[in-house]
Amino acid sequence: MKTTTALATLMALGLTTPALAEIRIGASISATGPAAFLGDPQVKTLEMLVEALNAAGGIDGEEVTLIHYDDGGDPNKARTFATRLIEDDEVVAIIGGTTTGATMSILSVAEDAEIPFISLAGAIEIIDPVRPFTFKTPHTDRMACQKIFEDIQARGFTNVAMISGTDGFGASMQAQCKAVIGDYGLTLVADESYNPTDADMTAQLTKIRNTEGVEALINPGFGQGPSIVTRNYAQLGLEIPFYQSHGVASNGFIDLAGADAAEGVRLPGTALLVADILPEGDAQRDIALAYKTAFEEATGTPVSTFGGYAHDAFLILTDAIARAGSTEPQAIRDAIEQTTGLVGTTGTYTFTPDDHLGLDLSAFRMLEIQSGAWTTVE
Amino acid sequence: MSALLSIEGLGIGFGGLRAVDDVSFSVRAGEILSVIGPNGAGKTTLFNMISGVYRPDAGRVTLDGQDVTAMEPHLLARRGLSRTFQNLQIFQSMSVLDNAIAGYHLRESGSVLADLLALPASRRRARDAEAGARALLARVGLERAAEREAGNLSYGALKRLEIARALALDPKVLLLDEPAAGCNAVETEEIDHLIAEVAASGVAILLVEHDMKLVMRISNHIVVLDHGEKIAEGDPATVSRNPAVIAAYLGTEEAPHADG
Amino acid sequence: MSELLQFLFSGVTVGAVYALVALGFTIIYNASDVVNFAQGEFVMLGGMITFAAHAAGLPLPLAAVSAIVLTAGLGVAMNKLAIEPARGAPVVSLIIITIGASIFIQGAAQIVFGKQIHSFPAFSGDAPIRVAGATILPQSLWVIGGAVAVFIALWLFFTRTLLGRAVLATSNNRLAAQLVGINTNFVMTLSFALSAGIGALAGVLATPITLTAYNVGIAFALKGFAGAMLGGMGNPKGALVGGFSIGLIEALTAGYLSSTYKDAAAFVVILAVLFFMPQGLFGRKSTDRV
Amino acid sequence: MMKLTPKSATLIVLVALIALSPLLFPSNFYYRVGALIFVNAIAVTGIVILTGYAGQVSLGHAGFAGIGAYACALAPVHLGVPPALAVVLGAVLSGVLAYLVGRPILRLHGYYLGVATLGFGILVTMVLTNERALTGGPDGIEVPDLGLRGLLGDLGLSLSNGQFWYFFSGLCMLIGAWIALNLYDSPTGRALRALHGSEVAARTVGIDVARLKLRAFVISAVYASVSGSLLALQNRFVTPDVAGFMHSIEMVTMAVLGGVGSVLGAIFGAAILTLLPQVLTVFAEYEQMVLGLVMILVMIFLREGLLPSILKKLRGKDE
Repeated sequence: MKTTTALATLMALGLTTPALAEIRIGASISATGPAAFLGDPQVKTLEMLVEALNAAGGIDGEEVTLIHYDDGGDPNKARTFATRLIEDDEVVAIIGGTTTGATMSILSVAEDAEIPFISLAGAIEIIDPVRPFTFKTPHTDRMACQKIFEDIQARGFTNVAMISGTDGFGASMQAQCKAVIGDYGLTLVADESYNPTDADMTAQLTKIRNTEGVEALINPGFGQGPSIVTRNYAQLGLEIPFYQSHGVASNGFIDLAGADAAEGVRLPGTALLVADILPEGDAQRDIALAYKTAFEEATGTPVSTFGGYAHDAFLILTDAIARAGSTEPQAIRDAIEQTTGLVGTTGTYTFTPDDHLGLDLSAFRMLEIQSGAWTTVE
Repeated sequence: MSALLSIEGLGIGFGGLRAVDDVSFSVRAGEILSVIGPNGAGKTTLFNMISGVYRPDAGRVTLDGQDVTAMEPHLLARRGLSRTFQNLQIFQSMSVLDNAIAGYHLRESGSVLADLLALPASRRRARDAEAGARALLARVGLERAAEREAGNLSYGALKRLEIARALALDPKVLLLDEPAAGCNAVETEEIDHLIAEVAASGVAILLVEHDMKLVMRISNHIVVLDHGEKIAEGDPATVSRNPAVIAAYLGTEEAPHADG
Repeated sequence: MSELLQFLFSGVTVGAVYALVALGFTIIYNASDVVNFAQGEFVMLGGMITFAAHAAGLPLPLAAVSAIVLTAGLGVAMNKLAIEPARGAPVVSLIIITIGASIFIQGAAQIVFGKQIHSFPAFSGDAPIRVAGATILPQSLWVIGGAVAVFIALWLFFTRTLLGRAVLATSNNRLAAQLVGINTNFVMTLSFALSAGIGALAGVLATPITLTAYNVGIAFALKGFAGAMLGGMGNPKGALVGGFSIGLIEALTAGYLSSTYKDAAAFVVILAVLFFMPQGLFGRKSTDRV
Repeated sequence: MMKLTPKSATLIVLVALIALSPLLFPSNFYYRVGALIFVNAIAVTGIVILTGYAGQVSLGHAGFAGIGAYACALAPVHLGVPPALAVVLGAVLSGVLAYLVGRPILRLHGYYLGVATLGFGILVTMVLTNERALTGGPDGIEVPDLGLRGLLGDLGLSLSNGQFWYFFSGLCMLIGAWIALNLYDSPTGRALRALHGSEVAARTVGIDVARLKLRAFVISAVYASVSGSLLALQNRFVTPDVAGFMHSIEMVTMAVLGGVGSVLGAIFGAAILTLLPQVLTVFAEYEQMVLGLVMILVMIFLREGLLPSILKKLRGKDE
């Protein structure tokens, strides 16, 4: 018995008791672990936005409190933290799941408890089939494939090679690309992979180089892998058109891969990366610039697409709470589903009962690296 | 009566050094054969080869008429060969009783499933082994220490515990490696009686011991090793008069006299 | 032909990194029978500190030297604070202690350096060197040269110097070493400093190729550990051969069989070697003394 | 008063903890934490048998947890077996695999055994990660409902999801503990502890060391597998992380931290290390540093593990 009491006391230490008259929003994000590269800017973005919102008077005068946990990308931890957010912290909505695995775990807890949940992960399975309380902000990786294939098709190529990371991001996108490649009349002639921690991919790229008729190369992945692939691509003197994924969409990528090696690399990205060169009339220009400036000022690190997903999730959620005029989970959910034409950094969101992603391909922009900077391809 | 255990031309080398070379002898049921020699003569190495711990690179070991050279120790145990160790090999963190029961392993082990589910069959086997082990502990004078953790016992007591554990196998051949080392005079005498008693029950005993009083008193036959080779053998009286033996011992300032 | 050569280049580049990590394992193991799973963190620190110092304005060579010195100091601290107090603990406990140290260093690194991926310029530029249709980066030559140089230095140290023999003697029998007048505490301190320094050197040399982040250590540790065990723990020759072998197996498997299962190939080879040689390729054969 | 054997004492303590703890739960969240503790404790009990009894180290036991977990995800879909049977299927598969893998590698000692088991775990993780068509790849796969909660509901015993898994996992842990305690005092258990103490001596009393190590390896693999199965069924979702190196290390750490020599100690370790991340959230970004520090300090200052050291201190005070 003594042990139990001791344990309860111990636990109480880690659990702050909820104060009332505030809007409690929960988050479970991979601040550490293999997906920390994605999760880190997401946590920082949410903290920054909550502070700004409260400084501006909160939502209808009510303070917003953010309770966030680090799930390390582990679905088991994610489920535990989701349960804790709902049962113990009594949040009205959850943002998070940096990875698809973590998202799938949170999703079932949120659906059971009927708490609105906005995921930051890519896989199409999250919103297909549509589940009543689950939404997501990033494009699906299938859309990234489609965007790339459209571009390859437009340039008149047919034979495509892929080199993918074996992490969740790379493997999922690889599978989605294979699923839709036929729709564009393209052929996958080489399909290689690498581990996220690998240091040299010249072996795989040599195989691709020696494959008959390869006309374009796609590299689904995130983290240091794509930077190394890009350097090795340059080392081997490959000259075929090279596509990266939205997984590397940040200025950090150009620095790590080296401007020379990255020259001419294309990828489907968001307005965020090209905020400063967007034309005046672009709907996303203001919000993208505002977020980019604020984030880079607050953290001293370059803005990334992944932080942008968290930015948009927070935007959608607070917008819905304000419109619902209530903190009832059901009311918030209904309000999210009615979101129309909400401009975010990733795209312009319009949710419907059949569409819990709310973005289409037009939100993706084909970007190209030229002289160490992002430009848009028209 | 034919030999229970015999070795022929047994030898082993470690990196060019012949630790034991071409040693032969045999021992009959009920006989006590002692192997003596100065430190480093290869006595323990010889024991290790006979009991299957080391694999000899020459020669043969025959147990009960069958070739058992380089056979795994646990298989030799099944055939009735049991031993103790010069440097104690006690199951330190187990109780004294459990150490002794471990000697009953061959008779007490049965279906694992029965063990996992604590089926009556398993518990009965364990109970029988425990009864036998307690009797053995009494025989070596350790019955009062049964529940203590073995690691806490004195050196002499551990020596006796090892003998009890070896006897638990109900062996035909028993190899004792310095059973009296570290024991006081009273304990040594007890061990002396114990060995004689076990031999009298028909067990062939192979003994390595530095206490020459003990060796001279109880051995039927003595084999002398020096630098891995057999330099003499015979009954105690013959061996103690052998000039080669005396020379070997004088060389190391350790004579085969009663003051061991 | 050029294809095979390219695979070999890839293999030796990666293998050299593994070999450097494996050599780091060897020294500590030789002095204390401890396999230090935090070895990978030394590699991470070598890269990270160099990056941070370079970014702060230090010239690259100075940044690299400061990284090696600081990391060596950390190795000494780790020995004093975590390993020495646990002397005599069973293997499992030591594994947990060094993994605990690894987690601790990683946790500290993410606070000090952040979670971004970093790199710094290659020492001799990025222009690939062409050999018979294959290419290799100048930085790869730095890593390979580093691994070989460290190996030779260690080999000379262990066989030709009194101090090196003292380290080996300490590993064989600590008490006996003390009795003949070896200061075993100093030997331990020295070993951790050397091992951490070599780890950091690996990080300094490899980062322009592999990039670095706060969490890259564990992957280096696992591969280096595997390399050291394949070669036979405790033998510098084994560490060198083991590390290079794993790099080559991975590259050749990726090139000729399947890039998905290249890591699997490395571990299958390790399992196979250990099946026939339970002490690894060059490990000491041990005989039970009873 | 009858004198309690250590076995009954352990079981009574466990039953009391499982039954009474919910009285102190401030919210339903704690059922989830409790259930996780019990699931981890099952795997850790297997480590007690392998490491605590037999003295063998495995750095790849999560591989078996992965097999158990994915058996529950895949067997119902592909073979049409009910999830409960999938648990058994996974356990059998793990046992057979442990037998096949264990035969060659259990000859190895210390760190060599460590690297071999590590390799096994990595191979399992790799297959789970790369065979996307079957396993769902790194993003994981959904797991069907066990169906037992619904069945209990039909019988009039309605429990929340959290409560059901708390009591069900608790029951499974009790059975696991009971079996491990049976083993301890049995002939097989004694032989395992003997070979841990001295392999040479064990062999000379007739213990077939290779075979007994293999038995311990197989039994502990089955524990890990069942633990993985229960985790998957509870989470309704599983990723290859369950088989990963860090999970293997976590199992060993839980066992050693709590006290690998006794079932109760190891379960205590599972409880501490499961609770710790929940408590450490107050340290925010310092969480990892604190975790590492705890691991080091316990191993230095409480070498035998938390529970045995605490008990020794308490006993020391009594005397």
